[in-house]
Amino acid sequence: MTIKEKEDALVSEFGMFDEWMDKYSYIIELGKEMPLIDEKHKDPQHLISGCQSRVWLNAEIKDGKIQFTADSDAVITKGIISLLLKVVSNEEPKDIAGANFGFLEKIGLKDHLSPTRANGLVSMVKQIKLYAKAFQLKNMN
Amino acid sequence: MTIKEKEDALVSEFGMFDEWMDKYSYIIELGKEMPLIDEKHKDPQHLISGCQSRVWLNAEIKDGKIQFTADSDAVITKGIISLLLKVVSNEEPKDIAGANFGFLEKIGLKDHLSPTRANGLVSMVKQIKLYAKAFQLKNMN
Amino acid sequence: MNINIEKIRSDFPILSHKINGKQLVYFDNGATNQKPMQVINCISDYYSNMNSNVHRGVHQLSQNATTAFEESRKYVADFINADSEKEIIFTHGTTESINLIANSFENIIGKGDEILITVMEHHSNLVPWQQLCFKKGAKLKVVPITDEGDLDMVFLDSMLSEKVKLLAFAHISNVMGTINPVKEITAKAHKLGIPVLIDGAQAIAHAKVDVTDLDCEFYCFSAHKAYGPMGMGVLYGKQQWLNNLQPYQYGGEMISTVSFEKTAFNELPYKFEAGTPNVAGALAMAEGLRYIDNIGIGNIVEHEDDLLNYATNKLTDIDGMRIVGRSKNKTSVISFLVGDIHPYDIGTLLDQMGVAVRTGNHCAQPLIDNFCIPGTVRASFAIYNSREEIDYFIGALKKSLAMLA
Amino acid sequence: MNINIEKIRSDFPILSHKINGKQLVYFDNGATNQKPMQVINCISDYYSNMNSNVHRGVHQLSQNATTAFEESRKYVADFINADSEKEIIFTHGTTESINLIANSFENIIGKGDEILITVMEHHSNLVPWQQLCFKKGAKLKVVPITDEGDLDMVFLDSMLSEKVKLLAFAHISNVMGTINPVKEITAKAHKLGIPVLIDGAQAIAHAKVDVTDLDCEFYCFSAHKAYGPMGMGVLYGKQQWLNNLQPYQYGGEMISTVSFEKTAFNELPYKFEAGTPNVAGALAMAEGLRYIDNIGIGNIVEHEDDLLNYATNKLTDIDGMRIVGRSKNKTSVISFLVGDIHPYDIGTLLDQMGVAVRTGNHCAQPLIDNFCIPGTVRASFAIYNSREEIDYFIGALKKSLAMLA
Ligand SMILES: Cc1ncc(COP(=O)(O)O)c(C=O)c1O
Ligand SMILES: Cc1ncc(COP(=O)(O)O)c(C=O)c1O
Repeated sequence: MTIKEKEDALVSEFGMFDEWMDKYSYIIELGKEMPLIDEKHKDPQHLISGCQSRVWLNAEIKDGKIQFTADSDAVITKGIISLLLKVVSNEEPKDIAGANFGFLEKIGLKDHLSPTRANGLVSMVKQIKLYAKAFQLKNMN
Repeated sequence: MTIKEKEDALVSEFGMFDEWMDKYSYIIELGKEMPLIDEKHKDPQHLISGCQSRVWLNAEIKDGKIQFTADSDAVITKGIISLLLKVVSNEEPKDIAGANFGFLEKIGLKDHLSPTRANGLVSMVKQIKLYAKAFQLKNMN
Repeated sequence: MNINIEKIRSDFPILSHKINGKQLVYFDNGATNQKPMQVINCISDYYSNMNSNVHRGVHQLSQNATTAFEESRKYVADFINADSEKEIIFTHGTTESINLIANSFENIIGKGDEILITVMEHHSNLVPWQQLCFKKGAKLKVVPITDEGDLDMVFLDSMLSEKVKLLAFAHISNVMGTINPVKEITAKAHKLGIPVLIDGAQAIAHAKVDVTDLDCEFYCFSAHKAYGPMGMGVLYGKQQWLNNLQPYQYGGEMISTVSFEKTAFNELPYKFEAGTPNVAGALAMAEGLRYIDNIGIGNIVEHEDDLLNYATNKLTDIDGMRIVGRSKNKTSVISFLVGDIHPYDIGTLLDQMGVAVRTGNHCAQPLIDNFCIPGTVRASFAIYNSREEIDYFIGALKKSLAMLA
Repeated sequence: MNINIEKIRSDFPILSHKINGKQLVYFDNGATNQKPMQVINCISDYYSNMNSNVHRGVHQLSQNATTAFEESRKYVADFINADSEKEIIFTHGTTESINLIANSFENIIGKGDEILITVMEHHSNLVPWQQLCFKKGAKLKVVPITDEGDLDMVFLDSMLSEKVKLLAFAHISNVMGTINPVKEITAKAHKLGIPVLIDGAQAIAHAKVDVTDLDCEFYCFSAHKAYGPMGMGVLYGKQQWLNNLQPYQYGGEMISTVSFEKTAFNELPYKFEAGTPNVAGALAMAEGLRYIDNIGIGNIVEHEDDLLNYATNKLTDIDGMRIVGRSKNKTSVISFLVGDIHPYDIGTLLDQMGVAVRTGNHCAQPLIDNFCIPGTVRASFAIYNSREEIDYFIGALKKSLAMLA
């Protein structure tokens, strides 16, 4: 699946929920299934500075595709990260660089990505893109 | 005439004016008739700190009564000072100490004596009272 | 109860709002409280009918604005029972009031001197002193607290000494609600000739503030935490202290005469008020305090105490509940944690149900670190809150916890 | 003329007021200008519908307030054509903006250094530099003006030197209306590597301000002189400069992490914004600028130039008239004296007829002393003023002069 297709799949999955409670329960569930960052990487280098919950992100390249792992001490943050990673993990750097996570708006979670949100997800997206760009540059060398 | 009587006289004089222009013209005229402070007293000691126009005040005691002289570089300020002095000049210190210039309200000039007014008249009144008090103390000694 | 909550609620337009389709329950009053119509209208009226620069204008608008501005100062002076309106410096908030004093103390503090604060201080009553100490080679000393969240008076006694040049502490903790024994502490400091600055940000709307009774040298608060506008606050200072301190900012009304060679400064309170003052802000701040006066601070305290006890009891029944700050002497601020659930998660789910609480370190990071916790969820009440809202909040909290379990 | 004055006037509720029974003619715009309904309503709306503390709240009110607050910053950045909203520091006014820089320059200015200002500065752009020079043993140098009220460029050239660590001057003189050749002067200073601070208090509502084009390091203005609220202002600064300067006040959002031992500061613009920000003020300031944008600054300049020329011609016809400030390049500010009549007398009588002008030294005492005059009467116009009002003013002035003759 392309990034676009994965986004669409998530949108239709979330379309099933009428209730915000079901939506958030599902987000929390998804967080639990996310490939977790190795404990040894939970260090300041992998910490994303967000206001309240702590968020760690790691990226490795395998066969030209980036594998992301992450974690957060807040489960909702973790769930939303897992959504982001579901979409970009296992994709090529150049495709990730172009992702805009517009699906979050369609599933009613856009404000979690607002720059004024106290959860650090914006910095998280920035960091995802940085990794993608770094691997792109590396490939070109 | 007592201070009270002089105040009443001024109120009835001003009662004749229907127009603010006549009132102010009269005030300006009164300023011209005021006993002026001796030029040699126009020094920092006799200067009343007001925001915009400069005001000088002097007081001397004669036969137990205070004679005030004053001046200002703004003619309206000068006129209003002349009203104040008309009332308190040639009175005994103890009577001056009790004066409250309530007549200014009755002739519609009260705001000129408001503490927030940029003409220094409030400090002028304070200074008048200070002189009165000083002469009172002197008498007692 | 001597107050009519329905009537009070109807004064606050924002309270009828819906959040995520649910009726707003606003429990973030520690951050800022909501404004009654009286205050909102005061601002509109000012700009619609009397707006003008003050003090130097000869025209009527300026005269009227100046009179109203100075009457507001008088109202504030009376509200906190200051000796004179000269002791009321208008600032832009608690933070500026404290920074002003910290700056003006640069001439007073020297190498080896100490400034004493407490573990429970808000950043605004910590960092200005810390930076002043850095700059002057002085030492910042920190009075610890007990597990309940009270100041440790034994430590305090031992830390007060001739070296201490200022004691600065909060009247009420913004995280725990602890009401410090201000008068007693001030008296202790005075025995050694130490001046006292009180951060009254959390007290002004929730306790009787009487600076003459407290006898403190400085008292600081913000209008926006007392039903007034943002961007407005007060520094109260004893006249002899304010007279001796250097001005903070230069320009405007704080100047008496000026040439390129030298400047003479105006008298109190203007000496500390540079630039065009916020006239609308001063009027609206006084209006907010008038709102408190009209209800009566005694009635407010009684009502808020009732909410505090009611909510505390209900919360205590919840499994895994940990209330941070259990002083016997506290206002209607409840910080809590449940199990090892992150405060952010609880806050986010409560928000979905229309309940506005604050989560995080509440700008008191060292206090949070002192408890070794990631932050708290904080519910803080004001005069317009009700038991029904607390019931709803407790229900919403239980729902959230079920989802997060 | 591309503007509809009647329509504009109807936006300003205060303009329909009577003063001493006469229709208000408000010509004291240099001190503060009046507020359109749009701005007044913006404040009411904010407090009625979205009031909250910003940045750290997870609840919707806080989110929405934060978004609106940051959008206001963006609007201001675009309005003055800044590179980035990080360069827009919200302050409480021009005076605070200037004091902030003066304070932060304490580390930059040393003994023997010079700060260059001009004779026409407002106290707010004079005393902060004077006091900084006192404190650091530096020298305050003052560029003189010509009889017409233009900066003396020959002197300026000769005074610019390697010793000068900052050049600070007004975009537009608040007494004379002179528009200084800001871009040209800034370029001169830059040739010697001297940073430039511009006091834009009188420019923001009366001229196109483009900080990228001007290329100045700092630009300061107040909202209340641009149809916005009191207690709100802006410091624009180039990022590399702001990044290198020390913070001014401590507490709140300007802190990133803190322990009792040390504090890390937040990034721009927050590093310079201590305490709870004035969210209502920021929104209303942006609304005031939007009001300007909607009419178009070009149209405003055209209209105000027309008023300036119209009034200047009429005034010039009056016997004994002396206009202070006759630059070829000026905005709609007219300072004048008639014979040896005291400005206070004229102002008082004009007030009786409903005309609000300012009298005195306009917080520019050294400039007034430079002309050896007791002050001036100042009429300053804004977008809502009309030729009819000028006619009325001239009539009222003639009446006053007849009384004072
Ligand atoms: C040229 C100039 N600079 C600075 C100021 C100070 O502005 P504020 O009082 O709003 O801080 C003013 C306004 O009075 C001014 O006209
Ligand atoms: C105890 C305490 N001190 C200081 C402050 C700072 O107040 P402000 O942000 O209004 O300056 C606050 C509010 O956040 C507070 O709760």
